[in-house]
Amino acid sequence: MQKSPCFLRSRVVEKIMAFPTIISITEKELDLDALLASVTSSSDGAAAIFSGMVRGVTKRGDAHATLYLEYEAYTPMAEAKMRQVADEIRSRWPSVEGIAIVQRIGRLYPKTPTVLIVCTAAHRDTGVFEAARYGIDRLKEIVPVWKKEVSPNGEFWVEGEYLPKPGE
Amino acid sequence: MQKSPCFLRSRVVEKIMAFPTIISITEKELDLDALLASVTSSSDGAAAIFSGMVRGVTKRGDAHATLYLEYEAYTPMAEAKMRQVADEIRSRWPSVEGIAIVQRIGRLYPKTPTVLIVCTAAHRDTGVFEAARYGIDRLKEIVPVWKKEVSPNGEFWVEGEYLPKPGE
Amino acid sequence: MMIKIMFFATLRDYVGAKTVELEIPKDTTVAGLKETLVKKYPKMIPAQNSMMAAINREFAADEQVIPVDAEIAMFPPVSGG
Amino acid sequence: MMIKIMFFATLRDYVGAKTVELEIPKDTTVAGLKETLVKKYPKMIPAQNSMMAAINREFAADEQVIPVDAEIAMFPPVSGG
Repeated sequence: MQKSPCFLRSRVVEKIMAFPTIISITEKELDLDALLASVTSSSDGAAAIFSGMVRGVTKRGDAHATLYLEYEAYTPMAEAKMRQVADEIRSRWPSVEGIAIVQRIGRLYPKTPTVLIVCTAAHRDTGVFEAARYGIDRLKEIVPVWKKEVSPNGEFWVEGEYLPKPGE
Repeated sequence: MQKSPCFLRSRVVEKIMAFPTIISITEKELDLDALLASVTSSSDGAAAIFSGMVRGVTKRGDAHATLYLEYEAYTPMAEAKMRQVADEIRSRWPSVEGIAIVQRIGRLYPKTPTVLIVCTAAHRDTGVFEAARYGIDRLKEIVPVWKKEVSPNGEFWVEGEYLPKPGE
Repeated sequence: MMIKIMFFATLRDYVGAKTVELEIPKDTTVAGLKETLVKKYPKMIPAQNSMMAAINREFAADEQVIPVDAEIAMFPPVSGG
Repeated sequence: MMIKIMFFATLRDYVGAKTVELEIPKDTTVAGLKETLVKKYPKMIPAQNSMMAAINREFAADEQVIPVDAEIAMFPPVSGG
């Protein structure tokens, strides 16, 4: 089959337009500098990033101390749902270019980063902060990851509150 | 002079309450992981971070390509104003704990991070995203740093628009 | 038909196993499976109103019929981040 | 009195020097200094409405009198980030 030059050109454009998406569940230490670099394109001038850390001392609500958290994931579904979160971000904020969503699992001690959401865009005023905020909120709703809290007084599973709708 | 135990106790509390503030103008490569670690306290569970990068390709407004940016700073005043931005953040968002504001200067090529704003807090819903956004907006208003853009068509100084009020 | 169910977090603790193989009638719904499980593992009772099922990595409705050769997982509301 | 002025960005290019030492009358204001500079360095004319002065690392008003031994800097609107 012969392809017209015009068809070829449009395929090239498509390739240029495909901004990077990095999704990962990992037991390794998170490397924010490398992650940001890997989702940055030449057209990006701004990145909004969220990092969650293990809180060793909690004051709000049921005040308590935490020795460590033990994270586990239903990995294949978690990665599929993280990809869905990235798609939802892009449909709500078309200005967002690169996206990284990485959840660390295993035993994690206070002050350790546990999750990273990175959204890049050409400019900072096009929703990139809201996009990163949406990313972490949504991860905490639909991505199947759980944490067990181990405190000086014993251990218990933390349970979320959100009940996703079928197919959500 | 003898100090009462109560007085001593209140000094200890003060020391515990002093969350880290890191302010820096540097020519060195930015290390976001180290920076985040250095402003994270045991009571922190969330960090909102802004990173600015050199945009190699600009589409908005006067579309153009950039070979590199040359940053310069009036360093002692810039560091004083960055400290002021940190103070303004804390007075507006008392929930913010650690703050880092770092501006890299010198010759910086596309995709390179140029500025980092990090705000940590116990929880993500207490204004930490807004605080980081305020930090970068305010830095671009009152911190004496300038960039010269070097493009294939020549070079020119980028000029801001904000005129700070006396004493601001 | 035979199904294999993966359990996570509290549910794994209640069941005492990461995976369980089970014979269920054809056309069993998610709700039916939950009932069967709670009968078989009474420790699951406190979780019976909040436990969720995923079929082939999608959240499943209670009325959904469990298809043949499905990947089935059951877990409490997520708490990652 | 003698003052030393630091210039940054475009202003440094217009003046052709990073710092300039200048004799000014006592009680000269920031506005007066700007006028003197523009006369001395006509290349500064395009910047005369936007140029800013900092005295002892604080943004200074046009009517502010320049104190003795002050650290003085002049620059265009900032563009960092």
